[in-house]
Amino acid sequence: TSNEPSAAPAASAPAPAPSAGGNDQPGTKVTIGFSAPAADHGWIAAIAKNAEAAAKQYPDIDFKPVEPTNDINQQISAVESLVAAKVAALVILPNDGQQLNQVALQATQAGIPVVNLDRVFPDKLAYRTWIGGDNYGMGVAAGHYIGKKLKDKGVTNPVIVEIQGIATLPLTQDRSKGFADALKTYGFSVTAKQDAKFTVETGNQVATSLLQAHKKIDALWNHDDDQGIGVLAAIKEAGRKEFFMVGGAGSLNAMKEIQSGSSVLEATVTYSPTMASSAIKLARLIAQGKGMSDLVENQVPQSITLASETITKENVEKYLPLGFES
Amino acid sequence: MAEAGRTVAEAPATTAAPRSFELRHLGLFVALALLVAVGLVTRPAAFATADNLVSILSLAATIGVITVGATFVIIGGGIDLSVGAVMALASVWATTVATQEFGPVVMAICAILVGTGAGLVNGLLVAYGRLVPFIATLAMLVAARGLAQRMSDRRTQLVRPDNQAIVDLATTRVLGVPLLVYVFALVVVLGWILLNRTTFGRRTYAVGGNPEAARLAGIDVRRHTMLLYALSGLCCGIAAILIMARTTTGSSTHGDLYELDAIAAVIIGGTLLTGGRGTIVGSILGLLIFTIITNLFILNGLNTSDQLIAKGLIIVVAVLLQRRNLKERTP
Amino acid sequence: MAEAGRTVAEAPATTAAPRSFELRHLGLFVALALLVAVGLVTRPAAFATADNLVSILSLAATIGVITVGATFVIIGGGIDLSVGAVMALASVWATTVATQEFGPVVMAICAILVGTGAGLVNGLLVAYGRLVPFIATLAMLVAARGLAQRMSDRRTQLVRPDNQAIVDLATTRVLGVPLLVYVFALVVVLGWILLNRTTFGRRTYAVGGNPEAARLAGIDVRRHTMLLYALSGLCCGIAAILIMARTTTGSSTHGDLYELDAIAAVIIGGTLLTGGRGTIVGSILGLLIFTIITNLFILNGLNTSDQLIAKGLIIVVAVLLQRRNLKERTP
Amino acid sequence: MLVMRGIVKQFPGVRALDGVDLDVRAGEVHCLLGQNGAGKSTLIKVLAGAHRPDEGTIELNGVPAAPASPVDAIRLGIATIYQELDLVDGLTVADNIFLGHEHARLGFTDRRAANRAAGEVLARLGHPEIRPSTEVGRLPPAAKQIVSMARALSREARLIVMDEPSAALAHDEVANLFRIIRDLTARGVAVVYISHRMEEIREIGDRVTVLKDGRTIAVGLPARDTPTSEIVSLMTGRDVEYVFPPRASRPPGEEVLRVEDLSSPGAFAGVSFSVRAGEIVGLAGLVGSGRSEILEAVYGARRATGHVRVGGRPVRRAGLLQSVRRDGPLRALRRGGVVESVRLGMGLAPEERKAQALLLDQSVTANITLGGLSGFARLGWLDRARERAEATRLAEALDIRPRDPERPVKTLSGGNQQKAVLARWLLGGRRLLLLDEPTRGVDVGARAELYTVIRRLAEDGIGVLLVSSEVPEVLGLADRVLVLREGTVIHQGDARGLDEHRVLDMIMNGRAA
Ligand SMILES: Nc1ncnc2c1ncn2[C@@H]1O[C@H](COP(=O)(O)OP(=O)(O)OP(=O)(O)O)[C@@H](O)[C@H]1O
Ligand SMILES: Nc1ncnc2c1ncn2[C@@H]1O[C@H](COP(=O)(O)OP(=O)(O)OP(=O)(O)O)[C@@H](O)[C@H]1O
Ligand SMILES: O[C@@H]1[C@H](O)[C@H](O)CO[C@H]1O
Ligand SMILES: [Mg+2]
Ligand SMILES: [Mg+2]
Repeated sequence: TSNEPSAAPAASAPAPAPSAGGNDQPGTKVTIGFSAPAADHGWIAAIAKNAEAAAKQYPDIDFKPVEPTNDINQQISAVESLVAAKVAALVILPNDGQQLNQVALQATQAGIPVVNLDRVFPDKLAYRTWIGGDNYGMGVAAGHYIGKKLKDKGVTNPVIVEIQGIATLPLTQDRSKGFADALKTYGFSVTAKQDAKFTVETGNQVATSLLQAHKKIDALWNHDDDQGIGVLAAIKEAGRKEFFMVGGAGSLNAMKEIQSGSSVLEATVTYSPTMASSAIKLARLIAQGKGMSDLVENQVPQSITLASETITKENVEKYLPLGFES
Repeated sequence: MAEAGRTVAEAPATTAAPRSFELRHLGLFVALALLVAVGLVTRPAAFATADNLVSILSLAATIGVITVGATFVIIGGGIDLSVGAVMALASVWATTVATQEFGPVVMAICAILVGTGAGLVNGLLVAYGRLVPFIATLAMLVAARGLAQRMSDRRTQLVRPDNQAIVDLATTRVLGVPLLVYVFALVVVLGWILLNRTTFGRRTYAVGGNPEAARLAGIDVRRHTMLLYALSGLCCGIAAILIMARTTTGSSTHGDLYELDAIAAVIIGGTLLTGGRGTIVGSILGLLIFTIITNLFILNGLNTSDQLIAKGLIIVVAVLLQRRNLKERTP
Repeated sequence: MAEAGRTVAEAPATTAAPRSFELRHLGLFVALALLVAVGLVTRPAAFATADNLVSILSLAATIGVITVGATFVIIGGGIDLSVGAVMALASVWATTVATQEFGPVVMAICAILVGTGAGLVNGLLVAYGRLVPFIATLAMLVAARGLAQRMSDRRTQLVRPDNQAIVDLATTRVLGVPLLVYVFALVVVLGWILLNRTTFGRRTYAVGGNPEAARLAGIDVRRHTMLLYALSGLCCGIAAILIMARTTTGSSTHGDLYELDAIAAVIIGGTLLTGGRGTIVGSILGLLIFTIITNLFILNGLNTSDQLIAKGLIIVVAVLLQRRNLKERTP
Repeated sequence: MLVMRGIVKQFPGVRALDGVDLDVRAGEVHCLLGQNGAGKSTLIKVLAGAHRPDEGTIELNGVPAAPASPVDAIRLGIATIYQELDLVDGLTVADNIFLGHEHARLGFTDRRAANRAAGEVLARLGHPEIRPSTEVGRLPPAAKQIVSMARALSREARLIVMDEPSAALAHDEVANLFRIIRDLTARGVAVVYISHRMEEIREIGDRVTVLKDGRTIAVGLPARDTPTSEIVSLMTGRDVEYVFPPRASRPPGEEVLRVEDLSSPGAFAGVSFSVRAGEIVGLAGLVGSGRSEILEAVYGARRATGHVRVGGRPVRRAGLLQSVRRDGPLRALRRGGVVESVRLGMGLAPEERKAQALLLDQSVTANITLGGLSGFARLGWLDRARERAEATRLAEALDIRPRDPERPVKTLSGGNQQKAVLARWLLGGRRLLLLDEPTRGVDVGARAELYTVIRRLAEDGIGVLLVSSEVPEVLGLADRVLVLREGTVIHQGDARGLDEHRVLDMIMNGRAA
């Protein structure tokens, strides 16, 4: 929790902050292509919306989103079509960084700067700038919150349950690793983990059975606040209260739960979809050959990692405006 | 052509068992018993509790209701790929701000009407538009998901606290069992009666088994077909209420891949994809087998990859157990 | 005894469409033409370019190869739900560190062997184990995905730079067309020949149309059925090579839901789910319709929800165009 | 040449064959007789390798030969025409004829050669008009039967088994079939011939083996000299009066069906007639003369123009796009009108029992009651006890065997399945019955009973429209006869004024009486 929240871009339709150097002054007209996975849950939907809203604020951006899809093969074609249309810059949130690396590389080689959003391309030649959240850091934040709290309570051998997102995504694996590493510093480890699919329903299903498997739990980390709604419903349905829960991503809904203090959800660790707004802004700057006016450098940096912040009842007030709707 | 068998035919009836229905269920029961045994051995404390049983039934309830409808459609010679998407649409429609204004009863009615309406459209397309069921309901799948996303603006819509009565279906327990399990049971019983004790049920077998014969026997095959899809849609509407109760939300992501799960349960339960044969009991047993497999895996903390491999093997073994009784499929 | 009126087979002037195959394809062509017209009107500059055509074909190639195999299986009265998962497994197996050691040729052979092997297992389960195809291949779907996840440790495996030859299939162009499109074309042509010009093809129709008649005519129905699934697996293996080329990776997530897409293409192309009828050309046209719809959406930048709704409607309209020729559909 | 000894075949719950013996000599036509369900088809399926016997031995030319599969049997030179058509609808005539032994080189088919060869076989069968490239699914039943025969002939077989090949054929076709059989036997080929038509046995048969309840009870009887009554009593175990029941003494009642100027392009044109209560009207004609089509059009199952009135009131058709007229002429009788026809008291027993009538997986009871389900239901709720009782009554009346109304229909023999089709419309509540080849495949004994039943229905005031390819049956049963030729009625009159010879003359040569 090092960043001042006020410094972070606002969640929805953030007004361009009047910044030094007049970066927001209209420049040359640029076409920015955008490709992301299908908006089938809140976080990704927020990404798409934020990108569009950010683009709308600039009359010099011609925003060109392509059909979001969860099929790699189709996303490749979609990006190819943007390259063929000779856009000025590309913002890509790939379904899988490795699998889209090749097309991103082709785009870059065709002279189109690529802003890589969230899931990273393995090949640095494939993109100009990466902006995303800190998945490992997210796990670490959750691990520290849980570890510290249990340590303080003096619990030994705690039952710690983890509900992951889509198991095959590298980001899921990063989050779990961060979580385990942080817990280790307290001498704790994860008792059981299962993956859900980022949806309310799968969160609900997995949680229902996990609660059966473990009659007494000390703490639960759920990677994703979207699926968290289902997890919370399962917990309520089972009438379980003996443990506390930490969420992930930072949805509005989760923040409200934290604020009300009526459920087991005590905290969530952020992974903010505001990164999409920033990505569009970065793409614009790059396409127009500008730098980030707050920085000394003439060019936009090569990578920007958002910090994962921990939202609790104490600081939730400040974060509410940033929460995305599930 | 109703008699095109989709399996390699053996000599027409070399082993035709005259009472094959009971025998077939026996196979499913054996498979189920084996799974229970595995549960008892691996997780004696957690598996055999009343609580876990209830939890399995709650998990099965939503898709169970849909499976009842799917059984009718498939016995009637059709297929409904849209079930999950229609349920999602119904859940979204019932949880819009506008609908929620009117309270839980209207929400429930809304879900049911939307489900039945979508089913009716399927039915019209198949019966009167003469579309292949696979395609008509695939189109409905795609369109219903799109509409659900549009209506919800891709957000998960929470059931408002003042409409808590919906959620109570999942949380209120009578005799230790949540209301939604009773709803599930009721749908199964009503479905069973409809299929086995009424002219509608009998005609369903006829329409699926030999549509031309049914037509010449004076059955309005088109109307009946349409009604089958409407019935399936109705079940999706009911399922939407249950999923709203369980997840406290309406969402365009609900019911993803339910179509596969429901069809798989129906078919493992012994209903023929070609129509004309099948039972509700079989479908429910099939569904329980799937649900228990998943429950067992999670109780045992298996990771998903291993779960998938094991699931594949278990399905094969479970079906091999009833193989002998399936020999006399349509030649 | 050559009196007039002794003919049993002459239809004096029946209105029954005598050449329904061509007509059916005509419907697909019309649908395709309409889509192209929409493309030309909405995006005159981008749609009709050679580049865009190539892009459509590249997009269609992977699933196109799978569709060829699926056409055989479905005409033969079966169904293969495992295609996407088997392709994924083949891509993972071919990109393991161990396999990549041996270079691109071995990788390709590995993919093909894995695909064919999985298909063979499907075939054995269906033909000799007497499992319902839906269940057997569903089990394979689940198990193959699990195995692929396990082998890859759920990670995406990159094709090593020294095995670039695989990736060249997607990047090297001959006459402006990537090699993988040629592979696709070759598979289609070979599939067409196999289905229309060989005894294997004739027997596929017989096995699917009336397995009992095929058996009585002395065809080894089981063996043939097994071979059909192996053929489908082989196509998955080839598709795995193409997906590795396109994505430069092997991954357990490849080919998600390909089964639905492939079956939909086959059925929209006029093949009956009950078996015994169908054409490769129809399947490919069906697939192109789906692909062009997607391409149009990409070009026009429609938002997802509207796309889905539009897609549903387009499917219905496309099929209504060929409705008349599908009268003898699955009930 | 063929010796079968002690063949036993057990199905769950039924011992279909219980020690059957059969001797067939080269060059003879060996007739296999027996009641419906006696085991004839099962026996020939054992011979064809389609069933494996539980016990017994088979010798071919003195060599033990037990075909384990159809492939084996074909290899041994045994070709079979099955009772139930075994064609693939989606393939062409030529493909069907050569299925399993295609004209091919290295797996590549030679279509032209196949079509040529198919054309030759069909020509030999007297049917050059069946085009080898036609899809079999588009052919009428009679043509399918010819294709089935062509397939058997295309195999150079030493023994050809024919299971009721004439059931779908009319008089002239049968004569043609016999010509071919004589051709074959002259070349030393043995033929096993199954039929329920005694006059055919007399004409073509050399020796007769009689089966009863899965056992051989008479071997090698001379086909021409054994008195019919003896054969029949061997088969049935009793004496059957093979005569038609006397016609009703009462004059027919008011019109229950009136057809005016009914036409269906390509099938029939300008057909007008009426049927009165208590009257049986027979349609005579060749295969392809449009009789079935007329029945279907009257029933509302086929598009036609003209007027159809039932029970004095116009039939309302329930098609979706159909405007309903209270009275006056109906145009475009659409498919889908069947619901209304059935509601108004019509019933059609169609020609192809498997494709058009039976729910093979369902029980005998469910099959019988399908047409009148609402009669057993109140508010949709079925009275299953009453349903079963009624079905059992009918099964007994028609002697459907085995006597278990819960058996799936597909386990019944062909003739018994046919009886189940008829039983459906004998339930009651009918005003007009349309019977298309009602006795197809029904044995002599049951046939007599069936005639009595049909006659009794008429006496009860039901109108019957009967199609049969057996002219004697039409003449013996009907009160009035319509003779059809190429889709037009060329004669209409009292049955008593006609004899078989005159009718045949009319239908073959178009000479009106
Ligand atoms: N697949 C089967 N399963 C069970 N029983 C069968 C099966 N096939 C035939 N049967 C029974 O075997 C007996 C003999 O039947 P089969 O078909 O051989 O009679 P059939 O002499 O050919 O009679 P038909 O003259 O009516 O054709 C019958 O009782 C029949 O019900
Ligand atoms: N090659 C063909 N393709 C399509 N339809 C045909 C063909 N040959 C005949 N038909 C149709 O079938 C009809 C004749 O067949 P069908 O055997 O049903 O006549 P039928 O007079 O009812 O004889 P039966 O009473 O013996 O059945 C023709 O009138 C025609 O409509
Ligand atoms: O899709 C995922 C999840 O929504 C997660 O919560 C944040 O990272 C995204 O990539
Ligand atoms: Mg028989
Ligand atoms: Mg006829």
